[in-house]
Formats: sequence, structure tokens, C-alpha cells
Amino acid sequence: MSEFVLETKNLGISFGGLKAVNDVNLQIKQGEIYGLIGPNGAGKTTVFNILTGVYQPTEGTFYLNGRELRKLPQEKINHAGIARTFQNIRLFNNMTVRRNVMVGLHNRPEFKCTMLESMLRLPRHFKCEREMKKKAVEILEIFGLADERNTLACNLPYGKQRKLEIARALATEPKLLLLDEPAAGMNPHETEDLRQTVKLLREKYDITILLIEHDLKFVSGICDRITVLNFGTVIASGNTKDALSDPEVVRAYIGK
Amino acid sequence: MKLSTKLFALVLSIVMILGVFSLTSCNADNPAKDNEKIKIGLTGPLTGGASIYGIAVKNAAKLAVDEINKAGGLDGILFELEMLDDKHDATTVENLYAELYEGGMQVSLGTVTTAPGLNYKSFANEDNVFFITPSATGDAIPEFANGYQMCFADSNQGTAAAKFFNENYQGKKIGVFYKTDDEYSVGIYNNFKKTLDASFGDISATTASFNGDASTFDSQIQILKDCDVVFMPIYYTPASQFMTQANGVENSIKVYYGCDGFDGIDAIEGFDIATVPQEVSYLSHFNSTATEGPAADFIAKYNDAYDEEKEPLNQFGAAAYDCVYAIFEALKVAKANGKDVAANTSASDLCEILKEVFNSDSFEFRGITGKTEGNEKSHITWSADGTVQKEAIKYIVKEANS
Amino acid sequence: MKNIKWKHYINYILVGIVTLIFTILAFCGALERSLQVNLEQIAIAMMLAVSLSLVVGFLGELSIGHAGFMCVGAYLGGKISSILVPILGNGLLALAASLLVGGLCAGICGFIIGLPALRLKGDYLAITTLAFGEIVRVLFLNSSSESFGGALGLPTPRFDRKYLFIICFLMVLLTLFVVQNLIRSKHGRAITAIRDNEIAARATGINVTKYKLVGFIVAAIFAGFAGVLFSYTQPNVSSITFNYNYSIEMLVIVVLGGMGNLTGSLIAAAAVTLINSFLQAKLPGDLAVLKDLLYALILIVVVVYSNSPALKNFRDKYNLRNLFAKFSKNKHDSDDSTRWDVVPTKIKMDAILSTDIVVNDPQADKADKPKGDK
Amino acid sequence: MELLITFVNGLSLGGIYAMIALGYTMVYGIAKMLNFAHGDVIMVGGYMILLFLPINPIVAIIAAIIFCTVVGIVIEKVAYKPLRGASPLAVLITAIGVSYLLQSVAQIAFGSASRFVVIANLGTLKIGSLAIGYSTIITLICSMIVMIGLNLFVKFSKTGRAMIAVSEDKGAAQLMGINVNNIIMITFAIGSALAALASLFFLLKAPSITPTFGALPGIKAFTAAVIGGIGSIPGAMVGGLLLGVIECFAQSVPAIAPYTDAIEFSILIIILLVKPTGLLGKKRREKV
Repeated sequence: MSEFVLETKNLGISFGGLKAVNDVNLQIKQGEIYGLIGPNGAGKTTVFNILTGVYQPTEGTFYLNGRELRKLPQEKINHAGIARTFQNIRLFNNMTVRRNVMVGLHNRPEFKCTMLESMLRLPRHFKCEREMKKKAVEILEIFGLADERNTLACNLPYGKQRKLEIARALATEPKLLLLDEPAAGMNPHETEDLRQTVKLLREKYDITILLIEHDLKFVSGICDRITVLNFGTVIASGNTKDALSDPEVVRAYIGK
Repeated sequence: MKLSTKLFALVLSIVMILGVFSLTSCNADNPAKDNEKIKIGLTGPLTGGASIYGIAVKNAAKLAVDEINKAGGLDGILFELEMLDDKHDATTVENLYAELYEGGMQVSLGTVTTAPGLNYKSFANEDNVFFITPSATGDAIPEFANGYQMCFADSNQGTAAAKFFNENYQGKKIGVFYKTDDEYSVGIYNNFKKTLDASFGDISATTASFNGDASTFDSQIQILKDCDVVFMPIYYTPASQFMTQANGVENSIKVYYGCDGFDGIDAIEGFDIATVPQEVSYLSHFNSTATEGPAADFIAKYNDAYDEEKEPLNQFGAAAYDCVYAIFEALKVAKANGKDVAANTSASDLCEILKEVFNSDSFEFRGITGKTEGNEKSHITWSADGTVQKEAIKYIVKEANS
Repeated sequence: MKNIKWKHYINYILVGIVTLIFTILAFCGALERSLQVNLEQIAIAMMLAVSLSLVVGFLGELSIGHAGFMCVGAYLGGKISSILVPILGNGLLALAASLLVGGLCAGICGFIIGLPALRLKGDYLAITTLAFGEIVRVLFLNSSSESFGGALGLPTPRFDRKYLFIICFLMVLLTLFVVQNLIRSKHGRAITAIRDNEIAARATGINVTKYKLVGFIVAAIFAGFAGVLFSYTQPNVSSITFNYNYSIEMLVIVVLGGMGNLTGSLIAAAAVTLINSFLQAKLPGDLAVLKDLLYALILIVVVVYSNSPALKNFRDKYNLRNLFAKFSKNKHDSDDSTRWDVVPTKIKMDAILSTDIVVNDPQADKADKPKGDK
Repeated sequence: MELLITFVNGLSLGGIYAMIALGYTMVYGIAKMLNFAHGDVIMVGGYMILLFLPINPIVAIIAAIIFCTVVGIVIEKVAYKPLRGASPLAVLITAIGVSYLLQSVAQIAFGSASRFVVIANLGTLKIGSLAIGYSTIITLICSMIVMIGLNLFVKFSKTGRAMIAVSEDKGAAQLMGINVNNIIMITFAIGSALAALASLFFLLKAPSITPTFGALPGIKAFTAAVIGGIGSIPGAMVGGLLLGVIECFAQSVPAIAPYTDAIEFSILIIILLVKPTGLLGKKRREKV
């Protein structure tokens, strides 16, 4: 067992000659809230896409708790313990809030029920459905969404949609949660609310979190450590406060 | 009340009404018992690609029925015709047949084309309905005792053509052009090939084919361009296309030879058969451009009654005209023999009566299809298996340009 | 809870009652044959519509090759039954065997067509399914006369006509049973999740490959069953029946019924079949040409009326569902499980039918294009 | 040499397919809908030529082009425009309805018998024992000219560029001051005019017409458009030509001729499996 939850080694990807991400080394410890920041187009989301199997890295590899996950398809990576949210929210819009979370519970071993059992409506199907519903509501309660469990996901206000996405990711029981700009488009009140929730996740579920965020105030308020990317390469990394004051970082953000 | 309960009640009531409806309109064994005229039923394509055949059949059959009725019918018993549209689609037949049968059909002309006919014959057999089809040439059409044909069967045509080729075109290069998804064409082709292969070892054929609605035949012409004679067991529309497109491209074709599907080829509007340099001939039972004899009289009558441009006559129509008269004549014979024929005799009873007449050696029908001499009508009889016995004629539509 | 139960079983109840009443009528000998024929056709259309609905409505893939699966079922089931009937007699045993074989073979085809579905999207998948259907048809069309009859068609034995429609309706119930139970389980949730957002579904750990294949296979199996029953209603099975127009007709039914709404599909299947056969049988020869015109006009008007965004307000005002709702005391169901069959009708169909292609800009989005995906 | 003839025949047939496919592909690119009635516009064009042929072939051709353009616009306005913003599947079904409608109207108006339409008898070019119809050659040349012209039009004219803009993003195009409704209408008009031209060349090759005349070229052209990558104009040309050549070669071998359709569709599937958006279709990546 590695001491790091997530470890990337020389991670890189190029699209037709263009190096979008180059030589990224991350080492995230258990229980950390880790930030990945950088200006627009720095390759942050691409890193997320590599870590969740959307893209195959052209160089380097990455490990979750010492297990190499490169080349695994997306769902297998999720099964291994990485869950994510999306920059542009991707909910199952035509499903209710609770069903969204129930999809997240799909692969949990305690809710196992084969297709045949479902088709024939054997007792296990009913038991499984009942327990999934209960569990989903439990998760929704953490995010304060339990009252809206029967609302269609697309009818939720923006901030709650973000939360629901996190809830759905959480439902897959991840070891590492990737949050892609969770505070984007939120008002200060919602941002604060989100911060509380993220902290709660770590405390209650002992989940390691890697997040992308533009709101530096949010980042400095919540992240233990950060890595700063620019043009696909790491320009600074370490303690949040130190990294943010790195002259290279300042230059990247403010310009020369 | 809940929505579902409402819906449920609604559906329930609809079903009930339907059920009661079907109860009241139930007439057990003879749906024709209230008929005031003898009802002749048939299905055929009235819309879609094959509708030209169905429409000709409908018109000609109606012409015959009207003539018979005008002349007083069968000792006062009149006839009526009901034709439904099967679109040349076999799946519609089940529904249409049920509709016809329950609507009181007593005797039938079957179907116009073979594909629906293969279904129709089974349904008609189950209820013992007599039918004589004008133009469904499939070998399997008269499979059951109640089925008869006015046209030549495919095997008959294929074999006849093979014999003709063997007699006339020994040593020539023979080409065949047929349609792979058409029962008629495949049926004749298979029999042609079988006869050719089995009996006449020293004569063989080059084959080209098409399917569906294809109308450009460049590749097929390339295959057949060096043949001397091309046999075309297809309908005249693609045949005329082939001839037009091959004109100038082929090298040595002297003769286009067809089957009854060729009839009408010289009447296609806009197609000048004189532009085809080859001989065009076919073996058939009717020539819809005949200018003398009983056929010409019929053609004149047809063209008087219908718009010959939109609904042109073809051999299908002529055969339908004969079918109606054959039924009429047979019923007349039966009546003369003391059989009880009434306007509401059940289909099954009529079937037995008609079968007996058609199968008897003495029954000979004089029609407009088959070989006519002068103003004499042709001689037509039927074998016990339902296939027609009449003389086929080789019509030369056009001589080769010298 | 009682209220919910009703709604859950509405489809079974609908079909069950229809079956029951007509069965009783049939045993009394009071059923007209044309009605019987229509019932068989309706049942077959229902099976096809429900199974197609699984692919189009719930899995969200446009399939216009459903007739291909039916073709496989009809030919193989028909062949098996024509072999078995002389041995086993024309009874339920032969029927069951041919259903089994027909369904299985169609299922295998469903698996085969499901494979490209993993790679292709929207219209590209649609034309692939169409192509598959046509390929199957052409192969049967050109089969030798000993095997499947070729162009002359395959003669098939027929079941006692009087009771065939009952079997057809029992099969509709079976189709409903399997499809509904599948959809209303965690597996169905996964399938609809893929439809709603495939990328999110993958990231949430849903095995997209597995569920897409399951969707296609189950749909194909039931289309195969429908094909076998069809071969029993027809004395002669001809491949021309299963051309793409037939698939399109099934698609029309599913769309008219409201995508992903099974009750709607059932009602639409019955309505379209009845309208078709009514127009076919009741319009006498001279008016036959009006039939296509009428059908076309009905189709256009119905679809434009029920889908036009401009008419939305009008529709909402005079909506049948609202009219019913007025009378119902319990306007809002509290449990989301009651909405399982209504919710999917709100799919943005763009998700199903869209692959935006950049006409003329090779440089666009270059940064997003991974190397391996040229 | 015979192979060459077959090849030229294939190219010429493919040229016609390509012309029809262009209509499919342009409408798809801009309105994002499969216009299943497109094949029947060809049929309408054919009947117009038939109607006006007695006056003069040139008049007939012009009349057919004008009438098809009008029909295309009317269909768009009546059947598709009310559904703009509705589900594409609903539009697809309406298109099917329109297709049925055109066919049945044609049957009522002209009967279902096949009508011969000899526009001109162009004769044959003979080289030794080989012969090829002038109509084939003319079709080939004209279709190439039309395709290149259209490509240039879309690339360099203002309207053409507006079309590209609309096909990429309707909303953004509207914001840039492009009248999206007009552009869609123009697209339908061009597509229908091309269909009329296609019917002209088709009739030069095979001079007969029925109400269901457009169904077969329609589905073939649709296949061609998808092979080339639907939405892509060069793709439609490549797809059309490829399909025409395959068809002619398959039909020139008697043993496999009956399987021509199956072969064409198999090639389609194989191409799509290798290139999921067709030969020249641009791969769209969903931004994650």
C-alpha cells in the first residue's frame, strides 16, 4: 500500500503534436483536500479526464493507492475508487434527484441484484430497491437535498445541481473525489455552503478530494496543498499559501 | 377517481362496445346468406408500384360484370364485384380476405399478383372458397383443389421458353435478364434454367439480374452485350428500359424474347418500340394491341370505358375479363345441370358446384385469351390440378430492323 | 400505496382485459374473423413497439432496423415450425420451440448490431441499423429454395386461427413483463442514465457496453418473438415484408405513442394498426388511392400538432391528461416511482438524433482531440 | 477495358447519387434533420419534366428546377418550420409523412403506370468493341461541375459562409445578424434544385418514371451521404461516387449481383466502424 491515495508519474498527453499536459507529478495523501489551479486552458480539466479514463495518457501513468489505473475504461476507474463531477454540470436531467443518486449506488456490492432477479421480480429486487432508496435519501440529507428528492434534476436551482452532482459521485463510494470547478457560478452564500459540505465530506467520510477551482479565495480557504498548472506544465506545487505566492504563479495569473 | 381508473374504465367500455358489436354482427356459417347478388371478390394492387396491373384487372372485371348484368345475369341473378387494395403486399391479405369473406364473397378471382396469392390460397382453402386468378402465375397458386388459374403457370412458361430456345436458337449465345426479388420472374427463370440444364445439355445461358425498383442497367448490359438472344422473364417496364439503354451499347443482340409480362410493351406512352433495332417477341395468351378478332373487340370496349392513358389495358385485364365470364359460364352449366345456384348460396357450396364443372371433361370455355382464330374465341379448359389448358401464341411485337 | 399500484399495472390491466374479453368472445364463437385478424396484428405491433421503445425511448438509440430482427425470427421460427409440426403436431410444443429458436437467433443478431452501437452515435447508428435490416432481408431473399424459399417465400404452418390471437396477446404480456421489469429496476435506471448523459453515466461507474448490448439484445429477442408469431399468422413468409418501411412504421408508432411511454406505445400500436386496416378494408377499390393520402395527412397533422413548439400553450390547455387530472382528487403523486413511465417522455430528442459535424474547420477544437482518436 | 467501362458507368451513376446526397447533406448540416422526403422531390422533378417536355426540353428542365425549388420551400415552410425546436425525431416522422403525401399526390395526378420520358437521344460513343452512352459521359461531367460549383459557392459566397455559420451554431449565427430562417429556406431550395437536376440526369440514363421513382435513389443517396460523413459536402460527393462504382461493379458479376444491396450496406457498416462519422465527416468530440 502506497502512502499516497493518488500518485501520478510524469503524466502527459499530446493531441496531434500539441502537448496539452506534460510531466505532471501529483502526490495526494489520504484525507487531503488538494487543489489544482491554473489559468484558463492550462490543462486542468484534461488532467481530470486522464485520471477518470476519458483520455488515455500518452506519457506517464497514475496510481490509486498503489494500483495502476492507466488504460482502464472509465467505469473500471470509477469502480477502483475515483469519482468526479463536471465543469459543465452533467446530471441525468430527466430523472428525479433521488434517482440520480440511486444511479450512483448502482455498483455497490450491498445492492447487488442480477438482471434476471429484477426481471422476475424476486424478493432480492424489492429488498435492493428499498434499501437503495433509503441509502439515497441518507446521502441527500448530507447535502440538504432530501426535501427535493422527487424534483426532476433539471428543475433544481444551479447551486443545488452542483451539490447533487457531488452527491451522485459520493454515492459510488469513492476513495478519491475529483471536483471540477465546484464553486463556478455560485454566489458567495452558496460558495460558503459548498465549503462547509466539502469539509464535512472529508470529516465524515474520510474522502480525499482533488479539486479544480478558479476562485482563489475558496481554494486558499479549503485546500491543504495545491499544484499550479500553466500551459500543461506544473509551475508550482506545495503548501497552498506558499504556492500561491510563488512569483511564477503570480506572473501566470497576473501576466508579466 | 384516479386517472388510471378513468382510463381503465374508458378502455373497458370501448372493449365492451366492440365485443357487443361483434356479437350482434355475428352470422355463423354463411356470411353470404343475405346477398342479393352473387358477390365476386378479389384483391390486387390498386396503389403503389404494381397498381397498373391491379387497376387493369379491376376495370376489366367490372366491365365483364356490367356486361353480364346488363344481359340479364344468370337467369336474373346478378353479380357484383368487390376488389380491395393489397398493394402487392402479402401481409395485407389476411385482413382483406377476412373482410371480403365476411362481407359475403361467394366466389373469387383470388389475387392479381403471386406474392399475395400465396397467402390468399391458404385462406380460401380453409373456407373452401372457389377462386380463379387472372394473373397470379405462381406454380403454388392452384395448390389446393379450390384454386384455378386463367394465366399460364410460371413452370409452364419457363419450360415452354426453354423448349422454344432449344428448337430455335441452337448454337446461339443466350442471355437471361431477370428480377431476383420477384416471384414471377424467379419462378419462370428457375424453370427455364432447370429445363435448359436438364434436357438440353449443349445450350446454356449467361445470366444478369436486377432487383427492387432499379432502372439503370449499365452493368447488366455489359454482361449481356455479346449475346444473340436475350430472354427476359420480367414485366415490360424494366424490359423497355433495358432495350432503350442497351441500344447502341450492345454488340450482337438480335432478339428480345419475353413471357406474358411483355404484353403492353408497345403501348408504353412515350416509348417508341421502333427505336429498338432488335426483334421483340413473347409467348403469351393475349395481345393487348391486337387489331382483329375477339381480342380487338374487347380492347375497344375497354378503351371506351376507361382512360387508356392513365389506366391502360394489359393481359392481366383481359384474363380478368375471361375469369368473370368463365365463372359465369360455369354457373350457367351447373344451373342447366340442375344444381341449385342462388344469389345467397354459400361460398363453400358454390365452390363444390364450380369445381365439378371446371373439372368435368365437357366444360370448355370460349374466351378472348389464348389462341383465337378469326372471330372465333379461344378454347380454354382446365386440368384437375387447376392449371389452364389453352394454346399459347408467340407474338412478334416488332420485327428486327434489317 | 393503493393508488400507486394501479398505475404500475395499468399496462398489464389494459392488455389483460382486452385479452380476457376477446378470449371469452372467441370461445363463444362470437368473434368476427376480421377482428381476430386485426387482434393478431395489433398484438404483433404491440410487441414490436414495446421492444423498439426499449431501444429508442429508454436506451436513446435510434434504430430503423427493427424489422430485420423480426425477419430473422419469422424465417428461423417459421423454418423450425415447418420442420417440427409434422413431428410434434401443430400444437403449443412446436410453437414454443420455434419461439425459442426464433427469439434466440434474433437475440444473437441484436448482439451483433449492438456492437456498432458502442461506437456509433445518432444518425450513423440509425443508418447502420437500417443497413443491417436490409442485409438480413437480402440474404433471406437470395436464399436457396430448399433452405428459406428465396424469392418465393417460406411456406409456414399455421396455428389454429381461432386461438392464435390469444397466444399473441399472452406474448404481449410477457414482453411487457420483461421490458417493464427491466426498466423499473436498477438496471433500467442505468439504461436511462446512459440515455440522459452517457459521459456522466460512465463516470458514475455504469457499464455502458453491457447495458447497451442488453438493450439491443432484449429488444431483438422480442422482435424475434413477434416475427415467429407473424410467421404463424401468414401461410407464406416473404422477405419483402421486412423492408425498412416496416421498421419506419414501427418507429412512427413509438414516436406517436410518446417516446419511452409504454402505455402510449401500446395504444398507438393498436390505433395505427386499426386505422391502417380500416382504410385498407373499408375503402373500396376506386378510393384506394386516397388511403395513402389520408394516412400521410393524418401523420403530418398529428405529429405537427403534438410537437410544434408554437402550439405548446394550446396543447397544454386542452391536454387529455389535464382533462383527466381535473377530475382526479390526487393531483400530485408524492412518490417518484409513480412517474417512471411518464418522465422519459420529456427527453430532449436532440440527445438521440444529433451529431453535429463541423463542415469546414479542420483546426477547430484541435486541443481537444487526443492523438489516438484521429 | 470492360472494367474501365464499368468504372465510368459507376462514376456516372455515382454522380447522380452524389447530387441527391448533396441535398441530404446540406439540409442535414443546416437544419439537423433527415429529410426523408428528399427522394420524392426527385420524383416531382421527373414529372415536371414529363409535363413540360412537349414544349421544349430546355423549358422542361428549367420548369422542373423552378417547381422543385418551390416544392422544397413549401415543404419546409408547412411541414418542418412549425417543428423547429421540436425533437428531430418528430421532424423525421413528418418527413416520412411528406414522402407518402408526395407519392400519393403523384399517383392521383399521373396514375401509377410507368411513363416514358425521353428528353433527348444522345447516342453512343464507340471505341472499338466498347460503347458508352453519351448520356453517361454528360452526366459524369455535369455532376462534377455541379459539385465543384456548389463547393465553391459554400466556401466563398456570402450566403455559403452564412450556411456554414448556421450549421455550426444557429444561435451564434443569429446573433451575428444572419437570418437563420432565410438560410434554412435557401438550403432547402438548393437541395431541391439539385434533386431536380438529379432527376434530369436519371431520366437521361433511364427514361421512365413512376410515383415511387424517387425512393430507391433517395435511400441510396442517403447511404452515400452517410458514407461520406453526413453534413460534409465533399463527403457527399465521395460517398456518392464510391457507392455508384461499388454498385456497378457488384452488378457486373452475375453471381453476386443479387447481393448488391447487401454489399453496399456491408461496406457502409465497415466504413462506419472504422470511421464512425463517415469518410470525411468531422469527428465531434463532446467536451467533458
